[in-house]
Amino acid sequence: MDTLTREHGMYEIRWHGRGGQGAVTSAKVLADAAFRSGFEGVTSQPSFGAERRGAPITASSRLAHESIRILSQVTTPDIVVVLDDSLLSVANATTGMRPGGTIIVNTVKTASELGLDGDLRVVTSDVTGAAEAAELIVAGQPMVSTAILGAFAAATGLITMDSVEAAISHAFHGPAAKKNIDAARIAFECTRA
Amino acid sequence: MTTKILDLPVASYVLPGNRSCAGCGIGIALRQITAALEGRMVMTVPASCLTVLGGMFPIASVNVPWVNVAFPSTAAAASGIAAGLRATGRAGEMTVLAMAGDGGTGDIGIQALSGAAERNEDFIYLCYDNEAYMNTGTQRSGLTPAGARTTTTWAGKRENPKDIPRIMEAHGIPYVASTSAAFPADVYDKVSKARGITGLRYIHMNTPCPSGWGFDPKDTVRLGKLAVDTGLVVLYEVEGGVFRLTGRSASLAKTGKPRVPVADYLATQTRFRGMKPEAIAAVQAWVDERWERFVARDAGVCDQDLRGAGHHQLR
Amino acid sequence: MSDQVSVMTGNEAAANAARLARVQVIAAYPITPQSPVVEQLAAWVESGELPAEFVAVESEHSAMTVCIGASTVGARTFTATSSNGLAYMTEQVWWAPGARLPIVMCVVNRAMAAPWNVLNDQQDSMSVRDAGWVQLFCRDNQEILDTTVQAYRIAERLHVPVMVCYDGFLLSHTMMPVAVPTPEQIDAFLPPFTEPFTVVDPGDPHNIGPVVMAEPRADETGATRGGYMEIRALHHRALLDALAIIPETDAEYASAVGRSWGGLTWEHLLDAAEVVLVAAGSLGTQLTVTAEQLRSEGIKAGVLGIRAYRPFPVEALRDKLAGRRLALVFDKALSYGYEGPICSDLRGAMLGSDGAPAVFGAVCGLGGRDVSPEDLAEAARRALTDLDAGARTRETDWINLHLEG
Amino acid sequence: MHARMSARGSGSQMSEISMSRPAVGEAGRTGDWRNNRPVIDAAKCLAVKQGKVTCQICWVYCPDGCIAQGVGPVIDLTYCKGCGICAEECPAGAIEMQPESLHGVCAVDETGEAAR
Repeated sequence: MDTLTREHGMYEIRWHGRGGQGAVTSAKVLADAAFRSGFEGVTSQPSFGAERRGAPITASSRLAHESIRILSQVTTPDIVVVLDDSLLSVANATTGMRPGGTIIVNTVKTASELGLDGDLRVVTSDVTGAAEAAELIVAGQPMVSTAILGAFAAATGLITMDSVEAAISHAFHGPAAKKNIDAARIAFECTRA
Repeated sequence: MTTKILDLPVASYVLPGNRSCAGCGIGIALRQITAALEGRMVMTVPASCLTVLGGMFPIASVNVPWVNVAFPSTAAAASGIAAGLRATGRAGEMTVLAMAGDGGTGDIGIQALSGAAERNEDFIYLCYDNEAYMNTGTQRSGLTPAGARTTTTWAGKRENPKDIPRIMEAHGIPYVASTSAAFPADVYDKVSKARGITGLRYIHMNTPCPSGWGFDPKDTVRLGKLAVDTGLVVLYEVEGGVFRLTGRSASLAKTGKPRVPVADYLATQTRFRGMKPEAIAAVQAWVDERWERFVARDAGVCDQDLRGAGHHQLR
Repeated sequence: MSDQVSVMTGNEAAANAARLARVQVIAAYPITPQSPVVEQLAAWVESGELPAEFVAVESEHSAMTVCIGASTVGARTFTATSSNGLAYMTEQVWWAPGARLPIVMCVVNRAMAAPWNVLNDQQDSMSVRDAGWVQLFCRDNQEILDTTVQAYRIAERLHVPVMVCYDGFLLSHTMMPVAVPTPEQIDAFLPPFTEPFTVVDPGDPHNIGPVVMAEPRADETGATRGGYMEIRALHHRALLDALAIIPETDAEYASAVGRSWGGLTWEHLLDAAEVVLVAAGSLGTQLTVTAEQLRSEGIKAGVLGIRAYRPFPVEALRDKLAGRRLALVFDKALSYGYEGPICSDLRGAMLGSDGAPAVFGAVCGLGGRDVSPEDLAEAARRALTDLDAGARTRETDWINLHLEG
Repeated sequence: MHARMSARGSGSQMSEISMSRPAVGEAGRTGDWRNNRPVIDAAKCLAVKQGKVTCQICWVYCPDGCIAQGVGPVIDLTYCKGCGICAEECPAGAIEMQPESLHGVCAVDETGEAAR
């Protein structure tokens, strides 16, 4: 992951999701998983304001080996995570990305089919399919918020699957935790760079 | 008679591309409310879901004059707007409409509302009751029904909701009505009638909320109708102290058709998930008792007592 | 026809000002010692002498809200309150200036509970000094009348509400001669309010006071409009503009009515004064007696009265205080855990200015504790003793405090 | 970027108060929020079958005012959030909610035409 290494050792991540899709949950569980993976400094924050179901939203995360003292929104991300590919056309997901940065997209398409330009490493994963396979369905919709962390682990190597599973177990209980972990494992396996 | 759908005005003051959640009941009703007033109105709105629907600066989503005000102050702001319009000779130009949610009406706003009602201020107050503080993330309000789980009643609310229309009726105001966003023509008719009355007119509107109640947005209208079919929500009006059931509630009472069991309604929403049979039975008993009282009033049984409460004829 | 002089209370003076300003909507809720203001206005409205809407609301929160609603549709509005009433309406005390509504409110200064105390100090209005109102303090009943009329002109020029503060009981319930201008004089000075920022018109709908994002945002034409911070910066600028508008308005009033109150500050025996006694409100009137007493003792004392507390007249104060040995500030309020608010503000204003005096603070009169010109003189002598002993700063002096029983 | 408050001049383009004018699309193209889109089957629509403006139940219940009355009604897919109330309430079952993915992600305008 050389391209992601920064002089000051901090990784900046921006999430693109829709209201109700769970991007804020993704960011929170990532922070926990990253902490469990050895990052001493982690932050995750929503973009503050009214969230409406279906409306595009963003969230920010930072990972580092020292305490993080920056609380502004991430505008020059090393990593962008897109919770469904329909957001690519509406959310300007690649804006501000650092050269050589990684964009992780939940999609059934291949990286080249997405048509993303620039000095980017495009990683795809059918996270929705993973959630469906794990029967992680809430109110008729496959939930991708935790499953995407499997893709994140596979794409970046910054967090371990053990830590993802521990963080999910901390955030969810009982059968819900198991389904979320299964989904994350399947997403990990079907991630393609 | 209820206005037929095809006879409702085509003119629309609620603009597409607004910020409300998909399937929000407020939008359905607001289209008819603004149409009934033909846009010749000024709305005043406290911090609430409706504020968000109304749009963020510098673009508005509703094509009528609109004044945002602090949470507890809706009825007082409407009083001030009405007084200001009278004082500047513009009272005839527009109807003043105060529109707030259940918390803004029955909890934090009840003092200002009661004061305005006692003074019989000249405006329409419409409460869109989505049964919790939805704009802040579904915390319980005084109008949240028993059994509903909210983010401040994790095990389900224990208390029945307070009956704001009855409280308003006790103020002796000229018009009190109960309606539902699932019945746009009923909303239109009641606002139209209220428009022609002077003094404080209060309309209470049940307003299904997909995200707060936990149902698929497609079911907003279906569940709003189902609530009326159970008797949990009752459509009626009290005009000059005279009570009558209206629309679907009137036909329900007239035909004597059995009401849908409350349990069938509760089962449609995740907020009621896990309710114990005893709790459901208690809600059913509460609904039955209320329904019998409404039917009796409709038949004129208790009318006499309540008619005496009106005191504005003294002014 | 010229002024008619009548003997009246400060509250009656305020009511007369509202009548002369032809207020259109009055909303009020009773609280001591403010109540007589609106009782008088209610009587005039009922008799038809004042053609206005009187809304007898159920709380101070609603009193300010009614003014907000009425002012939004362009009506000239008035309310008055005191103490806990002001605290209860605090949410709306912030709303009115944020919405840039030219409301005028008299605050009849009274101590804050707990414990209950209906008597005078200035803690109530000081506690909302940051809300974005112009705050003017009055030293006698004549100034109450004249300032309240001036307040409408200032408010409507700047689109900022004005709070006219005067001491409860000491002025509100004390009779003194007051010259009442004629309606013709005031009409010539104060034109009707015709240009609100707000537009309430079904033919040209606007949404007033919606949520404003943090960052600027494009409007429907694509033009960028400010975010919250830009709107607040312009509000602040209006308050700074008041530093010029307040004296200008006072001068216009002087030419129309024949009386001037000095604009931002006022002074007494300031020539060659080494010790300057500083206060807002009726305490300043008493300090003029104190200064004369001290002068008779050979102490070169003078008085600098604060008329405009917000905006704070930094330049005027620097100018008046340059080269003095000591500014002794008398506060009838306290920022608990620190010191009197005027004292803090004045010290900040003096910092780094040429010839700045030492600034000492004294607190007096809390909850109506009596304070005489001699008590104030004694405080000045103590301060001079400390200064002569080399002190440049000092703990706040509590006047007439009897902690030891 | 910073400005001195004491100097007037800059900022004259800025609004003194928060006050908006109405316009469509305050929240952007809210059609982007949609997972499923309503598609009217003209063969089933009562208005189309009768050849006149009748029924219009989908029109009255649309929370966003995205449906225009007509023979048959016309849905504005630029702003339709896809709640599905129209499909649920249509007495003829003439409206079907179809997954957006069938239509591709950027095809709002063309398929908006097709849905009519």
